[in-house]
Amino acid sequence: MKLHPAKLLFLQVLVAVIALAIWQIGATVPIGGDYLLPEFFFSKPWDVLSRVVQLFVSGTIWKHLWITLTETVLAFVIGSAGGVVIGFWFARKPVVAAVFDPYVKMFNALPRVVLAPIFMLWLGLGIWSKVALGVTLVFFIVFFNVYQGVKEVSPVVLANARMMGMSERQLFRNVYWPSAMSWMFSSLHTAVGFALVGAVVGEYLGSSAGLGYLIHQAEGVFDVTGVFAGMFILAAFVLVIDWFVTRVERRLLVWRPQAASEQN
Amino acid sequence: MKLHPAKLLFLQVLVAVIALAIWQIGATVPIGGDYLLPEFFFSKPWDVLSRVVQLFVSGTIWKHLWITLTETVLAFVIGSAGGVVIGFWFARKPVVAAVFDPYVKMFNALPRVVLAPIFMLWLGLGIWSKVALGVTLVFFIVFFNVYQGVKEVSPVVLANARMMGMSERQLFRNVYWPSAMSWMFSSLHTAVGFALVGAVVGEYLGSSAGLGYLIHQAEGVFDVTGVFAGMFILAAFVLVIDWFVTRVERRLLVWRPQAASEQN
Amino acid sequence: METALRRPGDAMASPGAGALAVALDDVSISFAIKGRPVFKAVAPTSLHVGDGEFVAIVGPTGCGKSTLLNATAGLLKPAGGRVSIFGEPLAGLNAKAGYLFQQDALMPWKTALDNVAIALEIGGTRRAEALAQGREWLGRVGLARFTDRYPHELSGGQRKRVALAQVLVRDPKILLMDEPFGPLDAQTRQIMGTLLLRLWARDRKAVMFVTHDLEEAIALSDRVVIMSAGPEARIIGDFPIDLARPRDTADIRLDPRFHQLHREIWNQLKAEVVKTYGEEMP
Amino acid sequence: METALRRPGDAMASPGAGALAVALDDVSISFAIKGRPVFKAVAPTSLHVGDGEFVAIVGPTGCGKSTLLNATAGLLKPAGGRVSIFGEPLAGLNAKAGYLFQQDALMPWKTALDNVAIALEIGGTRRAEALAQGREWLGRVGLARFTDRYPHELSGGQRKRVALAQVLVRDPKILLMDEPFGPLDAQTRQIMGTLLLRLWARDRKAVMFVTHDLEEAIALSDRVVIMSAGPEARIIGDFPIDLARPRDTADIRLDPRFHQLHREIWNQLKAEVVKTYGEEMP
Amino acid sequence: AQAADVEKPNLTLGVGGKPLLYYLPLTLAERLGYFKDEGLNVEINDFGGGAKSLQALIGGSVDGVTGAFEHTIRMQQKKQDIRAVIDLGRYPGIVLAVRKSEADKIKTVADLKGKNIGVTAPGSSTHILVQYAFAKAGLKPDDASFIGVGGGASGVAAMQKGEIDAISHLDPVISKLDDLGLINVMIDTRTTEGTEKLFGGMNPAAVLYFKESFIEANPKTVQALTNAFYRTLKWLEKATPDEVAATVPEEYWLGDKALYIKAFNASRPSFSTNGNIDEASRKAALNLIATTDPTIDPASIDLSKTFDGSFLAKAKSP
Ligand SMILES: Nc1ncnc2c1ncn2[C@@H]1O[C@H](COP(=O)(O)OP(=O)(O)OP(=O)(O)O)[C@@H](O)[C@H]1O
Ligand SMILES: Nc1ncnc2c1ncn2[C@@H]1O[C@H](COP(=O)(O)OP(=O)(O)OP(=O)(O)O)[C@@H](O)[C@H]1O
Ligand SMILES: [Mg+2]
Ligand SMILES: [Mg+2]
Repeated sequence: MKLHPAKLLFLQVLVAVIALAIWQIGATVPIGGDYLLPEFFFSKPWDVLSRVVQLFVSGTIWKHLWITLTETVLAFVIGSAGGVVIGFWFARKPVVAAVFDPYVKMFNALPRVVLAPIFMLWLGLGIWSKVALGVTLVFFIVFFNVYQGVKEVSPVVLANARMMGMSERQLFRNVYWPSAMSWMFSSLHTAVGFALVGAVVGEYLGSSAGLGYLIHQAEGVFDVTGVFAGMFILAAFVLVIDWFVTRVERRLLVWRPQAASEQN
Repeated sequence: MKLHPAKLLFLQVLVAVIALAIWQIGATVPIGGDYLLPEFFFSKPWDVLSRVVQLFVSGTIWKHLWITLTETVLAFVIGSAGGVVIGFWFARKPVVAAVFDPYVKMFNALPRVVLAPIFMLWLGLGIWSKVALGVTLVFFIVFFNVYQGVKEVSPVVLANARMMGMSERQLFRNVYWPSAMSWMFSSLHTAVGFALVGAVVGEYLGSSAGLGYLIHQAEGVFDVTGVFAGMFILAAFVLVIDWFVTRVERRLLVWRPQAASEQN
Repeated sequence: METALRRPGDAMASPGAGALAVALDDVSISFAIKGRPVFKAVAPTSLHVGDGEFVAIVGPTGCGKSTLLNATAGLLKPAGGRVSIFGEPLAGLNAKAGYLFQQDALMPWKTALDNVAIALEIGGTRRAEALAQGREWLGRVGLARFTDRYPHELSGGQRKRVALAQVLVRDPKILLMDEPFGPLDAQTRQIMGTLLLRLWARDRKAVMFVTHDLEEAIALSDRVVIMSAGPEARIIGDFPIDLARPRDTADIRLDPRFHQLHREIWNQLKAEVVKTYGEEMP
Repeated sequence: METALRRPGDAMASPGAGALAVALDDVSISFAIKGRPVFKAVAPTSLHVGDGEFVAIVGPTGCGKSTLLNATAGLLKPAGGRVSIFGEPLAGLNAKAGYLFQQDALMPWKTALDNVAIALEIGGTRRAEALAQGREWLGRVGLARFTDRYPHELSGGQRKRVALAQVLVRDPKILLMDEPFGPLDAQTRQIMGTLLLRLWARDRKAVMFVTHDLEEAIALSDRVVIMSAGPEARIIGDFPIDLARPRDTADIRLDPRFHQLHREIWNQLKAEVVKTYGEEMP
Repeated sequence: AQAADVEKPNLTLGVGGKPLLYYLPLTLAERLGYFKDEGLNVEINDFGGGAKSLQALIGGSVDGVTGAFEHTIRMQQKKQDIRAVIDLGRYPGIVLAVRKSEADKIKTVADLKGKNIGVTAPGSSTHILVQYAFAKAGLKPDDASFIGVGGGASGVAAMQKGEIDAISHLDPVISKLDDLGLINVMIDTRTTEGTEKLFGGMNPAAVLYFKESFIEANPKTVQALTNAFYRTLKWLEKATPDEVAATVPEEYWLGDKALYIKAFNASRPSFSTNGNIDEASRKAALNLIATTDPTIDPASIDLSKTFDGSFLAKAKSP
């Protein structure tokens, strides 16, 4: 059931084309007197595309893109590192985990939008307040998965490693870490998106540059085309980061048997 | 390493007391001429607590709480059901997964704040536009984990089940589903918080009731005490939902050997 | 050695002899290993198992016995050759076969009883009926008191017996068994062997039985097939067992013919195993 | 039967006999099973293994052999009784012991070589040295050509041999081995047995060796211990093996004393196994 | 005032930040019970900003909006027929202030060149006002860097941390900053003088607007709402600060009644007294956005379609 890469690409493009066609029709052909996707809210695909091209051609986008990239990568790296470390720590110290469990869950439930002023107060208007927002999203996703991943380590493999005399640290390196890896990467794929969301929402709530700023500005003057162009760039952008994550994953998980569902 | 429940509770309360003490000191004792947690941004714990009590005593909170609860539960249920179904579907249909993979990742990266007007357009101002926001958060978390969970099914157990002649449907019920369960619950714990975040952010961006509305109102008039009181109620609230999730989890995962890290 | 492969009385092993349950013709199996040349586990090999025939497969560890069963089950696509089941070329899984895996393959989230019952339920048996039969089978393998245990609460030998019940309860036409009695003590082995033979005698299934215990192979089977050490393992011996049926798996070991066969096969096998270690042993 | 437990020549089995590597005194083991009465797997039982003594443990499947090893390893807390290692009460894991598990316990993310080398590296051996020794050990167990395979790319018997190398390379004072040669063919079994005996003769480790092959038990050990069928399994037989050392694991089977011992132990074991199936077998 | 026979007694109004003084008449009308008196049952939906409330109107989730007058002009450009029926605020109520420590260096708008200026959001009215001032002072729109600081406490935080040199914002942020002694006011469009100085006339800010289609379908409802707001404006004209403070919910007091009254007093002149938007005011508004947004073509805007004074006229002479 493996697809030929060219065929795969073709199908992917086909999906995009169909989606764009629906969009175009919804925005321009009234159905029962009403537009399915009114232009005021959705713009038109062609306008959005030409705006994207224009943003790149005129070069204004680069500065914003660069800032958002920096924030996203920082949020992603700091958030996942934190999630991994604290996740492991909690998993290995059941007492710590039990005591802090309710607090972690409480923090996870705080709406980040409300926290923005506090981050600004502490971290200023620069990139760090946006990074902080991203971190609060990324951290919890990674944390919960790593925590669970460590608890799912095969008891027999663990017992064997412990009988070899591994110290806590060696167990971490040789057992917990590799075993929790597929959990970790699963959460990283979600986290990439959320890191970007955090950065953009942060910019949206207060900043002087970045994709979120661009989108917010466009929204303020009801420039939906601008909003969609910004979101489009954003989305394309996350694919690039995810591609890197996938590469690292492939590299680190060579030892896996081919996934059961891919066999045969 | 099991803690006595009473001792555990004591430690948990201790943590809360310490945190509150730091907060109180930070808000009232200047350090080097500056407050660490200026009252204007952080209020004071005692004020927040008495506001919470007041909100409950006066009874104004119930209506808001009820609306937010409804939104959260709906977002959680719909989002996780969608994540589970689509996650399984993608995991079992590698071609579908390969074709849609980039689009799923793109959607995951769209800032929900920007999507709010579109949801309002489609779903109106009622609870459904808030539910939709929550769903877009919950869905992706659950989706990625279920997708990965299915792929991690033990190849030998799967081969055995297939040799028994199980149909795709039977495989789902008897193999994929139970096997992906611990992945699913791990993601549900994260998702509970995000369902609430989605609901509250939706209310924050436009509504006439709900906890997010309360917080937004308070924020607009610099009523930090109100903001923190709202967040506090929110956080307490998520613990209740999580408690339900944990109960269901315990019930469904009786077959597990005691987690490796809890043994000995 | 050619004579061992084509004995006069060995009609069933030759192609076109009518009802062949399993026919592996020139099947070869390779594994792709990252950054290494392809590993040719099994060289082109033919093996025919007649309907109702009990074939035991022995060979040094790592030679390709499990691999051969996997190919017969349809879990592994051979690199070359044809696999036919009752005359039909095999496409996808082998629906006629029951497979007892070498590794633990029970569903950890089901109790012993549920693990056995599900094998019937997926065929459409009602639950109550499936449970009753499951309970009966667990009793037969000596686990009547362990029906509601989860696999991790059972000993290695107990898990294997649950798996045995799981395969036998379905009553498949072809039985693929990979060291089914490995983790059992000698006594239990014999009891299980007798159980298997009784079942087999009733409706004459085709059985491919992998074991390391040559005595067991001889005591149970119609034919013992010997594989050479891998890589590129082949079938290098094919001995019909002309002991009378029905057999008592314990008493048969006292039969002089048994000893003669044992010695004969053993000598060939030994030579083979030594090859594996030939250069490598200290 | 009491005489079987306390034979005159059995000095090492009695407490206070000096250097005892492992002393299990009145150890009992229970498992809590949800919604069921506690399952008493092992009734209060004593077993003493002298320093340098090779004890084989046999018993019907599911009687509690693995459980007993787990208790000795410190992986399982006994419900009652004391476990002492070289005179010290055991607290936590048994650092002096190497344990070959009945189940697959290799790290799936490490190659065969890394799985063996890591056992040395954690003790502080430099990587190059650990790899060299790992390679040597894999050669000894006949896997020189499989060093860079991941566990899922190995056959069942190959994985077991990697695990064997992993345990032996560390050279522990106490060896706990749970059916180490289970998935190996008879010939390889003997080769591995000889390898183990050679190693043991060199620096006289204490060995607790669980097996279902009574011949193997007699051929290798100083003492064969028999467990009764569970639940509440006990040690019901303790036979010193007075065969001369060094032994050739193949030739020794021709010794008449071997056969005498075999018959003696077998009779007791058989009675025991039948009990397990007593009421249950069809 | 008539009652009962309105077409749509249950209706929803949108607003972007109800507690803001900018929208005080809305809260007052609600609290004084004037909607009820008109036989209306009004649900007020609060949004994350003015733009979102307008989007809700276009999307059909709310029936009317109290928002900025400029929206009606912008929407005309976007082919959406939106009309104001009554003015609530005569002046924009926006204040441009500089940080005290910089006050001696920044004396005029021209001195803001190259500085960091906080605005509520990029593209918002606070941003546009500064750009207008820039245009008048001969600066280009990107001669300073504009930082969106949001509506709430973030503006205060940014000023406290010294991350912005000037701020263009609304009450209560301005009053709070003033209270903390952090700023010097440079342009104050809460007052008549300030507004006239900048625009040379009035410049309507908060208005009540509807979709033209809604006005057409529900004239009595619109009339009832206009009546209620007109009555509120009249009440507000005479009310003492204490009466106002007593009318709004206690939570709106910014945790400090004195500060609230101070803010109210500062904003007081900006509330409309007669609800009318005259020709000159509309021109001034168009001029403002046309100066700062090159995509707006002033020639194509029909200002008569931005304000429908007929309801106000009826409200004045019942
Ligand atoms: N997935 C795989 N990838 C690469 N090589 C494999 C794979 N599976 C098996 N092999 C190799 O193929 C050969 C045959 O393996 P197989 O499991 O069939 O042996 P076996 O005869 O069943 O041995 P045992 O008696 O030890 O179970 C072995 O050398 C093994 O290393
Ligand atoms: N975790 C557990 N929970 C409950 N019962 C258990 C558990 N582990 C083992 N048992 C029971 O304890 C008894 C002894 O098990 P053990 O694994 O020690 O048997 P064994 O002698 O090693 O058998 P085998 O030869 O089959 O490996 C068995 O009846 C088994 O069902
Ligand atoms: Mg095998
Ligand atoms: Mg065992």
